[in-house]
Amino acid sequence: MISNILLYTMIAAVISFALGQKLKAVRWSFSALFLGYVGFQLYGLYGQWGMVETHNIFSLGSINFSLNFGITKLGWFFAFFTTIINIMIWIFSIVKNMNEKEERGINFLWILLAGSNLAIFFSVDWITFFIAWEIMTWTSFFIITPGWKNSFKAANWYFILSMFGAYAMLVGIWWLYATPAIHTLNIASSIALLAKLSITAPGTVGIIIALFVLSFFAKSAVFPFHPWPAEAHAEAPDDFSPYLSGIMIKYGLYGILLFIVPLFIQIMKVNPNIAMVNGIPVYSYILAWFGAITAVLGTYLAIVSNDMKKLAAYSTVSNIGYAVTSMFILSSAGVTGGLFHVVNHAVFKSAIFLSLGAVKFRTHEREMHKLGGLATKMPITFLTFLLGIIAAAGIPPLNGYASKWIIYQALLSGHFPFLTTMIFLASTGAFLYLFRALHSIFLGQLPRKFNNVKEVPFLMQIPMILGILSMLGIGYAPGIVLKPIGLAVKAMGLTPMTVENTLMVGKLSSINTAVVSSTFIGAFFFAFAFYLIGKKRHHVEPLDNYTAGQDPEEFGLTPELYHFALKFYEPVKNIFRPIEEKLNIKNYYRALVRNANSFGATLSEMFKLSGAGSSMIFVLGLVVIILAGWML
Amino acid sequence: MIVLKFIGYGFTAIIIGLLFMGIGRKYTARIQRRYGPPFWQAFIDVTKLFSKQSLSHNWIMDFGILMGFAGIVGTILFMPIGPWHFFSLMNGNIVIIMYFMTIGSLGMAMGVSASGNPNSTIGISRALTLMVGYEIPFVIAVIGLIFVSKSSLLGTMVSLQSGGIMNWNIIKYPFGFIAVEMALQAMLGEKPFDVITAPSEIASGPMVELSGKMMGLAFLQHAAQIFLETGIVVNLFLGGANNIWEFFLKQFVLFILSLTVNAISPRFKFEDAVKWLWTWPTVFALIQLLIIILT
Amino acid sequence: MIQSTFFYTTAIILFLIGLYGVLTKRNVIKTIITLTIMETAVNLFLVTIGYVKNGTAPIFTSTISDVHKFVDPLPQALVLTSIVIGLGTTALMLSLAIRLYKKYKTLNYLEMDGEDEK
Amino acid sequence: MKSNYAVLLIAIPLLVAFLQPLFSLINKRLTKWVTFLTIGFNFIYSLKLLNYVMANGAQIAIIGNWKPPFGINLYLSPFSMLFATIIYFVALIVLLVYLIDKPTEVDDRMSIATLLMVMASGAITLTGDIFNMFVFVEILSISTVILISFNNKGISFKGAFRYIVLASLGSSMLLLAIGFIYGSLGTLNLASIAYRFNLLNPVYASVIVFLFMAGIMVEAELFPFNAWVPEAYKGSKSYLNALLSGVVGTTGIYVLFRMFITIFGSGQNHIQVIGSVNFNAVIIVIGVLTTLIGEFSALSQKDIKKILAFSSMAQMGIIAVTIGVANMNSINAGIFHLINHAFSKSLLFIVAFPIINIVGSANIDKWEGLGRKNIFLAIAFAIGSFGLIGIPFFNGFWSKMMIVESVVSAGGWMYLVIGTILLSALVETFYFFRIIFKLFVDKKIESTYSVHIFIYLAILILSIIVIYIGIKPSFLATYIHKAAIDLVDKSHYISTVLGVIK
Repeated sequence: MISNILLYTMIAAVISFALGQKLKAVRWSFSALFLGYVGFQLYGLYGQWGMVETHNIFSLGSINFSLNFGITKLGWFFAFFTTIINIMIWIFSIVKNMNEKEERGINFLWILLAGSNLAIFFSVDWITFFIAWEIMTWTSFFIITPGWKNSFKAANWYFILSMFGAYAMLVGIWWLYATPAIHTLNIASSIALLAKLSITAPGTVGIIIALFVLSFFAKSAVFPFHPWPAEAHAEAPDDFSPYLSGIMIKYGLYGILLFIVPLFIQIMKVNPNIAMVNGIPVYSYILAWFGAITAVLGTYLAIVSNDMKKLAAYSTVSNIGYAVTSMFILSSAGVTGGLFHVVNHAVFKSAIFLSLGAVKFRTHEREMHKLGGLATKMPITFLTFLLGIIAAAGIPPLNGYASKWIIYQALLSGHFPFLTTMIFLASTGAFLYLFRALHSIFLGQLPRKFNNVKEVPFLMQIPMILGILSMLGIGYAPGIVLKPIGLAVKAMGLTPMTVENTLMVGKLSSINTAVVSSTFIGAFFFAFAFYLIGKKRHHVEPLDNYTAGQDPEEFGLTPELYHFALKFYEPVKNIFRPIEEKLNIKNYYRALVRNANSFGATLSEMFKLSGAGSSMIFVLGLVVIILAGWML
Repeated sequence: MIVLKFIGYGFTAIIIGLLFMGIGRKYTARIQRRYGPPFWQAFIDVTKLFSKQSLSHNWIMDFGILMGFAGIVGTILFMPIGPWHFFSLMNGNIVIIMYFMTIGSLGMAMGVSASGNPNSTIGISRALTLMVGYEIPFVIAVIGLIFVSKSSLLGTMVSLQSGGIMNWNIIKYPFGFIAVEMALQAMLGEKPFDVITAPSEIASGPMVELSGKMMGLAFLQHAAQIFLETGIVVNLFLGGANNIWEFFLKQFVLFILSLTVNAISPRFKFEDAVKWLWTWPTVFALIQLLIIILT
Repeated sequence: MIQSTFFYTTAIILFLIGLYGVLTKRNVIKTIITLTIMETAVNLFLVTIGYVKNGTAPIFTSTISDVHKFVDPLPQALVLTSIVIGLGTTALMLSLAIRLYKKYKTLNYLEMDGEDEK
Repeated sequence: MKSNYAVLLIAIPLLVAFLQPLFSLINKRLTKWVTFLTIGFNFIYSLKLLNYVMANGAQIAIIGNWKPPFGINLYLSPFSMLFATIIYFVALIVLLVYLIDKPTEVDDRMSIATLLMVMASGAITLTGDIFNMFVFVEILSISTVILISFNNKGISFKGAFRYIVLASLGSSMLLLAIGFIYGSLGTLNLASIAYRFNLLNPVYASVIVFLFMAGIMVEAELFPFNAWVPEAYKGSKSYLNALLSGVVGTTGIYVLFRMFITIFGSGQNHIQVIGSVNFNAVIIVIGVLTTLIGEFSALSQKDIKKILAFSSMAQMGIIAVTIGVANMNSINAGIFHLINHAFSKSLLFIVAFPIINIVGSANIDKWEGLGRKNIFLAIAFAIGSFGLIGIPFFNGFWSKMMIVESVVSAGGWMYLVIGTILLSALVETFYFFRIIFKLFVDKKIESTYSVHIFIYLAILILSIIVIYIGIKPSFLATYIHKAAIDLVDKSHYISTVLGVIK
């Protein structure tokens, strides 16, 4: 069944490629419909846990390569939710690609990506996982590159870090396999065996975990890999950014949930002499700190960026940070919170990126200070963005707060005061950049060149409206998502949290989301009553404004000049400047690339020596080899 | 019934808040050797504002202001006011309160920045940055309290402090209280942290473009905010109250304390305000937290 | 035995001379000459392997039937082949030298610049 | 004895090569076709022989009825036949392009050189005599030099000259090694060398192996003996570079495999080269250095031929590592990777040929927008690079997986080795993706060059192979499996050639 779905995906990709350059609308609608079909099929697969399909590829020597697909609770959950979000995004890109220039073969790659997306979640052995992982990496590279003008550089940030991670994972996989006590490629059994091995050989297990963690962190842009989303998400095509930010960056988290977290849980169960902090292994604690650092760093970088897509990308980084921190708490609430936040983030961040895509679709502008006042022109887009940032900031009654609440529950009940503080700092900082984006794009003065901007076409509004609905829906009744999460958490060997549709029960307190939502509505009506009491309001033009008594026309005031958006948080930047200059990871990476280039250039000069020179290398090399050989 | 209760809560908060504001103006005036307005001046102002015509640039402005006010009023419902609980105690969760409160800030921010005046936007950017400043010490202090009371419910915290003044958290955890009191000064936007409005710099900041009932709603929001923020601190450190009058009294004490500081302080430069909040109160809060963890 | 040591030593000395030339000479022709010297050294070495003092040609005749007196014929065959190959190589190298000279008007390898990038 | 006819694989090309001047009297283009047909015959016949030895086990072909160890014999085994077949195949595909390349004055002479080169490579894989091998190596390098210098550019002569200098140095070493072997063991037959090699004084054996290594690593493009690589590749025509890497390089590595594993190897489960030196470690270090230098040098280059040259060098380094690791899995992986590399790299070189003609430059910066002009070539280039980088479901993926597996399972300092190799692979991935990206950039290219159908045909065949191996590697796996067993089984080699030893 799973293999059939994947096969159909391949076929669909080929069909889309074969449709040719002219039938753009057909192709994109076809692929969106196809994805809908896949979603439907996936829904039907719910409950068939433990089903495994094996396809042998070849065996040579002592290794047998085969593709194994199976349905795990976690995998199904991810597959289903990502597919749903994917459908939303694809509906958006139908219009986008019909109205803008479409790169040849992009749709083909999109479908392949969707297929590898499923394959990642359905693979039950490491080889399959790695294959799906690789395909996902390179297809996304090619989807990112035709984006904006610096897209190649941006895609390289993503690609090199990702490939670095993938190779780390490759070594990890084979290390697992080469360890005599494990010698399996099956994911589930490797977890159990590794946990046992941790008693006798903690060093090996530690290194293997480190290799996998490198890979997952690189993919999910956890510190110190955080620079890539800002580059890649920002430069990617506008309809692909939601996918990158909503789904792609979650693969690393999926990997963590698939492998690292269950492994730690197992180790805690079977290994009595592991070093613990606050009831969790030290490793896990350290990794949780990585998450916290990511959260704060992402927030700071989002605050100081002026590019709207970069801002949203850094926001993604910081949200990933919350999820990572929460997962590595290893408690039931922690894992649930992390997982739930992943879903919520996928929903609201896709909504945010979709609305940004819509803004860009109409204005072709990306730097925030050049925009402004679009709220009245594009109300649906504005509303999507507004609700998106409310959710992102974790403000009730939208979905973001439900997961943040669980994360705080986990952190507080596990007694992690400093982690909590970091997360809270990041979370509060989120208001800064989110509001900044809201203001600079949608509020304030409308530049005159955008006077004729219209709302995006209805087909583009559909996914945004869907986004709004799902944010509201999950916020009102988080139980609909938390129940399947509970299944996945239970499969990891934890007791799932007690949840009902609108009730979440934590250790420190419980919360009824319906109550929260209705409180907000009630309060709004209360305020509205006051509003009605007051005398009727009077509408004036935006530029008819307080100017300290000056006549605007006298000193040539334009909406562009009267829109405060550039260097919005200069004070914050000033506060952090001393630290920022010292700790710029990006510069470090740049230097690395530069050095690699000059290293290569130096080496290649060796091949331009004279004939005597190359003979010299020959002979000297031989002498050195002989001498070294005798030493070894 | 529940609607009436709701309205009752809302009006209590507003009235007490406005009363505090009025008394506060009088008190400040007396400290500064002025006569000052009567203590019911705030009520007069609000009534006047609601009866005047207001200017609005677009619907978002109205919506934002409404949301701001609604956010604060909604948050008050989660807070136990002495013996009064709007919901069952289960819902009075400090995390929810802190996040619900931000609806107010966000709404206000959205409303005034929709007006398109750079002064108000600068004010908002300052307000949000300052929020990061004061929430850190506040949160660290609160985390300590959550650890000792093993619950994040305000109600539970209050009940743990019952039985005499020696059980109050202000006595048990004085450093935490100092941190929170410093943060409260910034929360209320009083000097030396009145960088948000800063009339002489940015023409009252957020309020610059508000008029009529918009201004009235903003006024009410401020009143409710005073009530809410002092109320939280009362619940956290002053042992709550057995009856509402005691509660109001404690709030009033806190408010007067902050007004006193306000009346005699100059204003911080903006960056310095944030830095100051991240040094002194944060250090106090951390000391408190370490004491709690290590004992 | 003295003689074969002498030959071995000569071979090694020649080889080192050749090597020195290859490593230090920038002139194409000189490089070719030194390479040829090296080849000669190796050939000498090979012949010496099969050399037997006072030996005879490895042909059974009525007068000579002592197998131990025979010079090993195989190295000689090898050397013959190697000489032929060496000849071919040298010719090829010389023709390349001519072409190089025509292109660059110099025989110094280091002065052959330009035309690197198309 | 059917297998004795295997001599035809060497004899016929040699004969045809000498007859080429006669053909050129009729028409110079005819010589190209003759060359093509001859190699075609070789390919078909070697394929047949391959299947024969796959079914019936290794055979020997005796020349002139002199039984080994006295006479010269050819050794036909799955390993040697597999590589002979692949070499002939690659040559055949390259000749397809050669056929339609624009006629020049030197067509006849070029045909001779090509024929000799391919013949020599094939003969090296088949021969069972070390001196014979030396002679063919010499023929190989001489004919390669001739081929390079036909391009008639300054850099071709420079490259050719550099190559011949290094090759002469190398062949001196090789000859010295042969002299030592003969002086100590009194035989030139590979099987009897293999039989008695472990009887040698270890220090003496080490000297032999070192000299041999230096000699053959020139052809195998391994550092520090590979200074000729970039200039020679740059100097010759792009499709002929496919011969340089697909035939010369492959042959060099073949010899390394055969000599280090079967002849000089210990013949145990984990094969160690005999001698007082840890040669396995030496080879691994050489391989790693080559990979590192190759990939990083390629990173800094703009010229496609140089990039591909450095890349082939690096791949040879990776394969050398598998020789050094020398457990069963690594040998499998090495053989597999060598085959994959031969196909992918030939594809890349052949695709580069029409692209250079269309764009008018080998500089990759000028390649921008080729995908708009000719999508087929762009996709083929992408396929070739994917095969080389090891994207899943392209051929290189499986062999790279196996290499990583085998090296990691060796443990110890191999983690460092695999780390370096993967770092280099990362660099390789980067620069190939850079080129592919450039191909698909939206830019207009003006060109009147029309690509001949034969080029398309060659590209198509290789692309299909690259993808087919990627999707269904199992068909190749049976060959590789037998080849590896043949390679490792030293006693079988000896007994097949020399008969049962009492």
